Amino acid sequence: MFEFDKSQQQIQKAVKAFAKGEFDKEQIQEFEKNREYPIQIWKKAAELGFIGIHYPEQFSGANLGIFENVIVAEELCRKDSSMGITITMAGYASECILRFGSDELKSKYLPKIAEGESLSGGAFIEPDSNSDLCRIFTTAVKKGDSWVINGKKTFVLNGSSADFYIVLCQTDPNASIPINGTSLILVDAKTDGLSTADQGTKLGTNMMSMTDLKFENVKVPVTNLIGEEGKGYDNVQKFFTESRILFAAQAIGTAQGAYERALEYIKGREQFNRPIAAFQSVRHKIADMCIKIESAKLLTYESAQRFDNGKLDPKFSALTKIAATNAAMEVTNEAVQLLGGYGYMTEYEIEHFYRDAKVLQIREGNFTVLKDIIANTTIGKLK
Amino acid sequence: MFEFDKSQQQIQKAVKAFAKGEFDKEQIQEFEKNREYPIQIWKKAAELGFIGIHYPEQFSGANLGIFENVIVAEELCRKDSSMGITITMAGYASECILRFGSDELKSKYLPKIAEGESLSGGAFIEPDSNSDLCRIFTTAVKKGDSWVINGKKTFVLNGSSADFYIVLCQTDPNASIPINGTSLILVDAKTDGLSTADQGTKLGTNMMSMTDLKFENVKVPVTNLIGEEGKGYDNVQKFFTESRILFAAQAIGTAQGAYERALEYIKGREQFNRPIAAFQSVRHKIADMCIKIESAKLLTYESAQRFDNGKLDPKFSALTKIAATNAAMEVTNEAVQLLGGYGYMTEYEIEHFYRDAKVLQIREGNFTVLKDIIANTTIGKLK
Amino acid sequence: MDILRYTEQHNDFRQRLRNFLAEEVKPYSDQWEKDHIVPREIWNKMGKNGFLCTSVSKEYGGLGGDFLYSAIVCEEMAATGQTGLAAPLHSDVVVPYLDEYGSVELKKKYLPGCVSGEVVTAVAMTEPGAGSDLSSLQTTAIEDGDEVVISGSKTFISNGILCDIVIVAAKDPAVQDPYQALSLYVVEAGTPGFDKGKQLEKMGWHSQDTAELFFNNCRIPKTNLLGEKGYGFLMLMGKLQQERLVCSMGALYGAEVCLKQIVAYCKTKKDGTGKPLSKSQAVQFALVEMAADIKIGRTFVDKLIADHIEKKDIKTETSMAKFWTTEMTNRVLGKSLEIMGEDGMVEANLIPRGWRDARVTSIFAGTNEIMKFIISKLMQL
Amino acid sequence: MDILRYTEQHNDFRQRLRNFLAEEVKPYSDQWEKDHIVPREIWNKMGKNGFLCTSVSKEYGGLGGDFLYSAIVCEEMAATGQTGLAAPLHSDVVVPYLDEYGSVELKKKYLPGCVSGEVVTAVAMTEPGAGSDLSSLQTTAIEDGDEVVISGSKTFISNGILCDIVIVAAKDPAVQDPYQALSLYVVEAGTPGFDKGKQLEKMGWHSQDTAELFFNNCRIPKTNLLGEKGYGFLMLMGKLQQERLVCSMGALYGAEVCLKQIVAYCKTKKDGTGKPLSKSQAVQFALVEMAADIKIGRTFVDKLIADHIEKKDIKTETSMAKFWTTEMTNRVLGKSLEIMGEDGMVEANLIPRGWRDARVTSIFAGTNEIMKFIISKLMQL
Repeated sequence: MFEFDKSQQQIQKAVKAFAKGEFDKEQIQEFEKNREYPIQIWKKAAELGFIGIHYPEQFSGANLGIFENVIVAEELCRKDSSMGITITMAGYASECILRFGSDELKSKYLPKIAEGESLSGGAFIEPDSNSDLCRIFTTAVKKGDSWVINGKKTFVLNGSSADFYIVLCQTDPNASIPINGTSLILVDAKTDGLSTADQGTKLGTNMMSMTDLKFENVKVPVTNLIGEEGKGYDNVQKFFTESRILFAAQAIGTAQGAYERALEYIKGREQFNRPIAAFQSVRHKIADMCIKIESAKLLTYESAQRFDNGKLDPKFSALTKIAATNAAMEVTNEAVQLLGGYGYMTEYEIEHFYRDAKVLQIREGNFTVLKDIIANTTIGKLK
Repeated sequence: MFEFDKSQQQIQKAVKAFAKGEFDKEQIQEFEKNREYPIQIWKKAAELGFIGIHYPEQFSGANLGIFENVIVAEELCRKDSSMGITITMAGYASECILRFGSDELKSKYLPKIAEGESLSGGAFIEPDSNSDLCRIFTTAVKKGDSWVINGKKTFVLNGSSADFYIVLCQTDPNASIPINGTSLILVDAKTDGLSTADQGTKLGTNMMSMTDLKFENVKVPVTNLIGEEGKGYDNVQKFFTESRILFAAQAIGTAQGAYERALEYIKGREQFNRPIAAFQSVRHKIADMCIKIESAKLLTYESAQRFDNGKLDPKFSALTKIAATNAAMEVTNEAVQLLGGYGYMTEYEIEHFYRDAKVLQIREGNFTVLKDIIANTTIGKLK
Repeated sequence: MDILRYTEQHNDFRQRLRNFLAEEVKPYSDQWEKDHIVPREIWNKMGKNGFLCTSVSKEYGGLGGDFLYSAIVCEEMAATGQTGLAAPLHSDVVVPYLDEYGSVELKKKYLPGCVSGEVVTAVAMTEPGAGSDLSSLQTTAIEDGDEVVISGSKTFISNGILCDIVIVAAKDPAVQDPYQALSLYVVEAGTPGFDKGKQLEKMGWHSQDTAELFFNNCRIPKTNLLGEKGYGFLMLMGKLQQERLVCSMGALYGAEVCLKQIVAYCKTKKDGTGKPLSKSQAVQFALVEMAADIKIGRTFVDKLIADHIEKKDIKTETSMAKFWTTEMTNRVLGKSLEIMGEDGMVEANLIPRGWRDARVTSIFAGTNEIMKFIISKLMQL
Repeated sequence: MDILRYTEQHNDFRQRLRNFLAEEVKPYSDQWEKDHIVPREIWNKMGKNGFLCTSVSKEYGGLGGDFLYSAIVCEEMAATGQTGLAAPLHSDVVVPYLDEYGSVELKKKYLPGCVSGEVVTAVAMTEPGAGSDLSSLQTTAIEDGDEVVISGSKTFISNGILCDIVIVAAKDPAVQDPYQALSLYVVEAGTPGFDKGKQLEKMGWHSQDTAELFFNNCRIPKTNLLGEKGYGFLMLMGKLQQERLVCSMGALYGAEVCLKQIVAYCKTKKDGTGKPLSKSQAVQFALVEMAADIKIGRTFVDKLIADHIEKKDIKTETSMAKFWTTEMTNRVLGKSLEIMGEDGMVEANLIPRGWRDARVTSIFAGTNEIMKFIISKLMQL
C-alpha cells in the first residue's frame, strides 16, 4: 500500500503551497503566449529545494529519491501542467551526470541545477535519424585533450536557455553495431561552434524552448565525457528508464489537475435546470477519470519506488510511461468535453492541460518505441 | 512498492504447486461439461489451508489478510480460471459472518468452510428486483424464537451445493427507506420450505452451480441474524467492498493465465516462415497485455492492503473491480485472437478464460452499478 | 436513397424464408445447440424450399438469383439463434467454387444436390500447421494415372461432419513455388482414405459441426480437379471478396439482432427504483453508440453488396468491412452483456450465445490481423 | 455504385475552387493562423468568385446549386490548413435561416451581400449560462412600437468579429413557455447597443474569430424578425439536420486530409534502421484502421448527403454522424500524432494544427453528449 510518510507529506504540502502562491493563471498564459521562460518561478522553486531533490546533499540536493521527485512533479503539474512540466524539466538529462558522470562533472554542474543557476538540455535525437537513437551521425573525435564535435541535434528542450547539454555522439565510427560506438559528452552552451535554432511553436508547454543544435568543430575537454566511452547509447537508455517516471509523474499531475477543474465545473454548471453533475453520463465520465487516475498513480509510484530500490527495469518504466500518459490524454480529453465550449477556451486552462498531455504522450518514446521495448524484454528480439 | 514477504512467497509457491499437481486440464473440462462440483480438489485446497486463509486461527483460518487471499486466488485462476474461481468461491459470503456475525455463528460455520466441509452461498439478488438491491421483497418476520422467511432469490452461486446461505431479507416493511429495513439471516440449506431451482448453463465456470432459491415459510432461529437488524443492506455493501477484491484477484489471475498461454503459443507457432512472435503487431499485443496486467495487479494489491489496514473505501474497491475485470476481458480477448482458430477451441483452454473473464466483469456490480458507486462517493447523490 | 433495391420477388422470397425459419428452425435451435449438431434433414428442407444456392442457375436447379437473395438468406438466418444450418457458408462460400470453376460434368453431378440440400459442402484449406499462410500447406495431391492421391490433414472445417463433398486445397510436391503448387479437388465423403475426425468442441457455434479431416492416400478421379491444375491459389483468392463480404454481412446482421434484443431487454428490465434500464442515461448512451455503429456498418455493407453485384473490385473495402464489422459486432455483444449484468451470465438468454458465436468472426476467413496486413499491401504501405 | 453523382458542372466548379484556394488561401493560411483572423477581403474574393452561398437562388445572385456544391466547398476548404474563412458556416449554416425564413425585403437587402461576400454572417444562440439548453436563454427581445429592443449577451460566436449581420435568438419575457418565447432577429453590426466583445482565445481554429457579443438595449426594426414571432425554437430545430450534416462533413473531410498527410509522412520518415515508418507493422495497422474508419464514415456521410438532397428526414442519422465522425476524426488526428512522436509536437507540421482544430468538433453545434441524448429520445429509449 502506498502511503506518504511525514517527510513526503511535508514536501507535498510545501509544493502545493508554492504552486498556489506563485502560479498565476494570467501570468502563465502570458509566458506561454510569449514563449518566455518563467525565470523567477524557476529560481524560487530551486530556492525551496524542489529542483534536484533527488541529488545528494553535497550537490545541493535533498538526498531523496525519485519518489520524492515524483511528488514534486505531480503537485506542480496538478496546479498547472505547462508550468509544472517546465519547472521539473529545468535539470532535464542532468541525471546522466548524476548516475554516470565523474565527481568533477557532478560537482561542477549539479549544484547549479539544484540552485536554479543553470538549465540543462538533452541532445539525443537527430534530424536525419529517429527517436529510437539507433543511428547517430553526430561525431566526436578525440584530438589531444579535446573532443571535437560535429553534427546536428533536434528536439532539444530548454534548447535556447540551457547552460549545458548532454550530447550523444558517435565516438567510434568503426563499432560493429553503431550504438556500441556512442558516448555521452557534456557541452557548455557557450562553446564556440555551437549554435541553436528555434523549432517554433510547439503543441504545448511553449514557455520552455525547443531547438535544433548545430555543432561545427565544437571543442570540449576530454574530461567532459560522461560515463564510459562507448556506453553512450546504453546510458541514455538507462536514463530514459529513469526519466520516463518523471513524465509519468507529470502526466498524473496533469490528469489530476484537469480532473479537479472539471469536477468543480460540473458541480456549478446548470443545464435543463439541474447541475450537470446530476446527469449519469457526466457522473460516469467522472468515474472513468477516477479509475484512470488511480491506476496511473499506482504505476507511477510503483515505478519510482522500484527505481529507488534499484529494481526498476526498462519494461516496467516503459509501460508506466505509456499507461500514465495515455491516462492523462484520456482524462484531459474528457475534462475538455465536460466543460464544452469553455473547455476549448484558453481562459479555462483545461485546453492547455489537454495539449500538454499530448506532448507527454508522444515525447521521448511514442507507443511504437515503448511497446517495442516491452516486447523485446518480454519475448526477446526476433527476426 | 509491492513485494511479497517470505510467508507470502511461500503461500504463492504452495498454491502454485497445488494447482500444478491437482489441476488436470481434461478433468477440468469434464467438470465444466458435466457441471459437476470438483469435490476432491476443493477438499484438498481446504486441507492445504487455501480456503479461509483470512479467517482467524480459532476458526481454522491462518489469521492472514485479504492480501494473502488475493495471492491464493490469483495463483489458482492463473492455472485455471474456472477451477480457480470455483475453489475461491467455496466460502462466498462467509465474510458476512466473519465481519458482522456473532461468535456463535462464527464458531459454528466458519471452520466448516475453512476445513472444506461446507460450501456457502450469498442470496442477495431477487428475480423481481435488481442487483443494486434497492428493493428487497423477501421478508423475514420474527415469530417467537424464529425468523419466518418468504420470498425468492436468484443468481445464488454454489446454489445447489451450499450448506448454508446468507440471505438478505426485509425485516421491517415500514422502514422509511426500504434498504433501512433489511437484515442478513443465515439459513441452513436443509431447512424445511427452502427449495432450489437450477438456472441452467451459464456463460462460464459451470462446475459451480447457480440457482434460484425459494423460501416458503422457512423457519430459522432468531440467533441466525447476522449483524444488526436493519443493517442488512449496509453490511452487504460492506461485504461487496471486500468481495470485489476477490473478483479482482480472480481477474488478474485469469488474465495472467491467458497471457502466459498466448505467450507460449506465439513463440512456437510459425506463419510465413517466422514465429508469429516476430511480427510487430503480435509483439505489441503482448506489450498491451503486460500494461493491462501490471496495472490491474497494482490496483488489486493496493485494494487488498488497504482493506487489511482498514482503509479501503467502496470507491476504490469499485474502481479496482472495474479495472481488473476489464483488463481480464481485454487480455483474454487478445489471447483468443493470438491463438486464432485454436483460441476458439475448448482444448486450448483460453476460450474458457475468456468466458470466465466476462462473468467476472458482469457479476456483482456491472459497470452501471459500480460507476454509480464511484460517482456517488465522489460527487454525492444529486437529483 | 436506397442503396439496395429489393424487388417484390425478393420481398416474397424473404417472407417465405421467414415463415419457414419460424416453423422449421427457430423452435429447434436450442435443441440443436445442445445436440452440437443440426439434423441432416434440415438441409434437405432448406433446399427443397428453395433457400439454398440461390445464385446457382436454373439449369442446375437453382434460382439463378442475384446476390440480394444471398443477402436475404444471410440476414434471416442471423435471427435464428443457431449457426449449424450455415446456409451462407454452403451457398455463398463453398458452392461458388464448384459453380464457377467446376467442369460441366462436376456441376451436373453435384450442383443439383447442393441446391436441393442432398449434398452438403465444406471447404478444406486450413491445416494444423498453416492458418492464414497458404504457402505452407502440407496436404499433397499426386497424380497417378487417372487418379489423384490426396494425403494430409485439415482442421477447423465447418460442416466437417455433415458434409457430403469437400473441396480440398492440396499441393503437388513436385512444384517448387508453393502457390503454383496448389490445386483444388472435390472429394466425396465415403471415399476410401478420407476420414472425418471427431467434432471439435469450441466456445460457440455449438450447433455447427466443425471437425478435422484426414486424407490418407485418398484416391479420387483426376476429373475431380476444379479449374486448372496449379490455379488453386488464384481460385481461392478470386473468391475471397465474396467470402469476406458474406462474413461482414453475417457479423453485421448478428449485431442488428442483438441490438433489437438488448433494447427490448432494457425497456422491460427494471432497476432498483422500478425504472426500466432504458431510462438510465449510461445505458441509453451505450445503446445509442451501438445503434450508430450498426447503422453506419449497415450503410457500408449495403454499399459493398451493391458494388459486388456490379462486379466491382472491392477487395480493399471487403477486407476493411470484414475486420471492422466483426470487431464492432463483438463490441456490441460484449457491451450488451455488460448492461445485463447477472442476467448476461444465463445461457437461457440469447445474447450470451450470440456473444460466444460472434467471437469467432474476427478469427475465421482470415483473422482480422490478416485483413489489416492485406489492406496495408493494397494501400502500398 | 456511386452514391453521389457529381455532374461535369460540379467537377468544373470544384476545379475552379481548388485553383482559387491554391492561389488565394493556402499560401496565407499560416499567416492567418498567426494573425488569429483572416483578412476581411478574402470573404469578398470567395464571394466574387462564386464560392459562397451556392444554394441561394439566382434571383439573389446565388448559384441556385444543389447541396453537392456545398459538399464540394466543405471538402476543398478542409485541405486549406485554416478555419477562419469558414465558408460552410456562413453558406450552409447561417445564411439558410435568412434564405428560408426571411421576408422578401430582408432577403433582398442581405442575400446578395451574403453571396458576394460583402455581408459576413454569424448566428448567436449560445449564452454564457446556456449551452445546449435553449430553454434557459436569457437574452430578451421586447417590442416597442416599430422596434424591437434586444438585451443580453452571447458567447462562442464564430465570425463574431468580422460579421456584418448576426442572427440572434432572443426571448419575449412576457411569454411563459421558454420555447414559445424564442424568436430570431437579424441585427446589423454597427447598430447602437450592439457591441462585439473581444476575440476569445482558444485551443484551435486560430484564424477563426470567435467572440462574445453584447446587446444593451439594442434597437432594431420589427421587420428584422425572421419568420414568425415565437417560432425561433422550431426554426432552429428545422435547420439542425443540415447543420449536423455539415459538421459531419467537415470532420470527415478533415480526417481524410490528415490520412493523406500521415501516410505521406510515414512513407518518407525513416526509423533507426533506415526503414520508412510505413514498413513498421504497428504503424501499418494503425493507418489501416484509420483508413477503414474514414472509408466507412465517408460512405455513411455520402449516403446522408444524398438523403438530405432528397429532403428525407434523417435527424437520427445526422445526429449519429455528428458524434461518430467527430469522435473518429479526433481519434485519427490523435493517433497520427502518436505515430509521429516528437515530430508531432512541432506546430510547423500541419497535423498538430489539425488535431487542435478537430477537438472542437465534438463540442460545437451541440456536444456529442447532446447528440446521444437526442438520439436516445428518437429511439424512444
